[in-house]
Amino acid sequence: VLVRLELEQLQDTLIARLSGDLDLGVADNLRNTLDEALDNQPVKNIILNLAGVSFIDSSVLGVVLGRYKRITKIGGRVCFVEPQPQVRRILELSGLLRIMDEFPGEAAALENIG
Amino acid sequence: VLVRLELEQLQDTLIARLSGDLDLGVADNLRNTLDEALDNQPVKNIILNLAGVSFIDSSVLGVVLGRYKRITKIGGRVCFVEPQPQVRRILELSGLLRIMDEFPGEAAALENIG
Amino acid sequence: MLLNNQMKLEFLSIPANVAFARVTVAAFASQIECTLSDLEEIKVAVSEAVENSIIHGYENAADRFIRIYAALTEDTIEIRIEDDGRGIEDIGDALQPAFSTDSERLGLGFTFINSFMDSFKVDSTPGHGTVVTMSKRVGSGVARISPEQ
Amino acid sequence: MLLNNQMKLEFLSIPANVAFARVTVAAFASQIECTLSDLEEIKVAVSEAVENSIIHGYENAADRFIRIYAALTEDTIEIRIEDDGRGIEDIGDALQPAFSTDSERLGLGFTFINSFMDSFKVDSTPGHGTVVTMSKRVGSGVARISPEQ
Ligand SMILES: Nc1ncnc2c1ncn2[C@@H]1O[C@H](COP(=O)(O)OP(=O)(O)O)[C@@H](O)[C@H]1O
Ligand SMILES: Nc1ncnc2c1ncn2[C@@H]1O[C@H](COP(=O)(O)OP(=O)(O)O)[C@@H](O)[C@H]1O
Repeated sequence: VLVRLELEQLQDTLIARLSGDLDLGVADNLRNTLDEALDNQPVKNIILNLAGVSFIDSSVLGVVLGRYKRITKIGGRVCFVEPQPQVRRILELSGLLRIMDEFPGEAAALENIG
Repeated sequence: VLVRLELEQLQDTLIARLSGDLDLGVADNLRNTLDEALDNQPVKNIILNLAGVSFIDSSVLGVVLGRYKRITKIGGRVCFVEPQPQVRRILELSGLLRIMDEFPGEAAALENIG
Repeated sequence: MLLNNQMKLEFLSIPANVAFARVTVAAFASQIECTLSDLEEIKVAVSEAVENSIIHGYENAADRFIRIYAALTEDTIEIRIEDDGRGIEDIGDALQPAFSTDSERLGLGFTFINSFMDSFKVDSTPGHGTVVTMSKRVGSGVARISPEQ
Repeated sequence: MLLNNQMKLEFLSIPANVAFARVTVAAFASQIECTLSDLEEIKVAVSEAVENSIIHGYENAADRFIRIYAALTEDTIEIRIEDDGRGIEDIGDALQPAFSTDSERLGLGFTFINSFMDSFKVDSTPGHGTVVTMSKRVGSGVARISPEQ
């Protein structure tokens, strides 16, 4: 499964559309890409669209939590969009779903956190 | 990939619809199932429908050649229907396509060998 | 218990092999009747243990080897994941949820393994390496009535 | 040549492991840029060699082990498949297309391996075992202009 990461900036919200199997093999790349976007653009919120993600483990959740900490410092929010059931279970078990919201689509997420 | 074998008898023609990855793991089963059908019914021709076969190797071709020898002894024919490109290449390389015919569908095969 | 199948896999300690390891173990496991959810859980457990060997055991050195042993019985997979890395000083600490010696990590690897597998054990000798052993009953998960007494 | 990745796989000599072996080697190979047709060819070559070890090497004994070593460089996969079985008396004969010591078989296993891989070699000691070594340049297959002289 090929891993893809697509970024789109809508006003002060960064939408990251991820797909493929996300593990240690992509963690560094994901961290660097997100941090670069946060460094270069005025980002307040992050929407992580996980619709295309087939696998996720704790290495990638560590990267997500790191970005969450950075965003909450400036009063922003991080949320998930459309995780597949097996991915959602991992998010839930990790506790991340207790601190980050989940929306059924990007539109709902944008409306809610915008 | 699950392996499936479906048999249908139309007059004196046995249609065997195979699917999945065919290798040594299914060769015995395939040999026994075909031989049993040949033992119990008056079969003159065999149509091997390979449309659902994703992988084949020489163990299974050995089984096919064995049944071919049995069928040609009684003046019958064995033919292939719709092999996928990678399977067709193996049939070609093995020389089996020089002694057995190939048809684009079961109807064409039935018409031709019937 | 009848031993149905066995395999051993050894590979370099590089991040690209995390996916390779979990796909291989899942392909092996799928020889017995597994649900998709069993396979997902096994994949997470294998990934977490292999990532631990790479990051903690070998501290990201790319020239070391990780070994996986797996055995199947009719309805159970047993998996052992080994490295010859730095080892764990205090296994009790390491097993605590949210405990990590790396501030960028969640400390949930062992928690995931524990949640997803039926049994799970860590053996480690500091300076010599770590062995994580886990097993899972797959398929329906419902105990069968056994003809033996 | 830079050695990018290495793995070793060992498994029981049972027919169910033929599919496991080819899927594992294909998963490993797909770490480098391969076409689908490369993967198909690698799968056939691995299946044929593993089947030979099971049928000819171990004469269908289900309790022996087969070993596969694989190494990747940027655009090449090298595969070595080993058994400790009965070995081959006359390798020259064995390599002939349509030669088989088993009347139910086609004698095309080595022919397929030879067609699908770029290089291929058989070493065998009667009574001790057989080693089949093969390699394949994958991807475009077009030689690149190398900056080194
Ligand atoms: N293979 C290993 N070698 C050395 N230390 C390990 C190994 N596996 C786990 N550990 C230690 O146990 C701790 C907890 O592991 P884990 O629960 O997987 O969380 P994390 O990987 O997020 O730190 C790690 O932070 C590390 O200190
Ligand atoms: N691993 C092996 N151990 C012992 N003999 C082997 C092995 N591999 C191949 N051979 C011998 O070489 C012959 C040719 O092999 P091959 O071309 O694969 O055809 P086939 O498997 O159809 O016989 C076999 O019939 C067998 O005698």
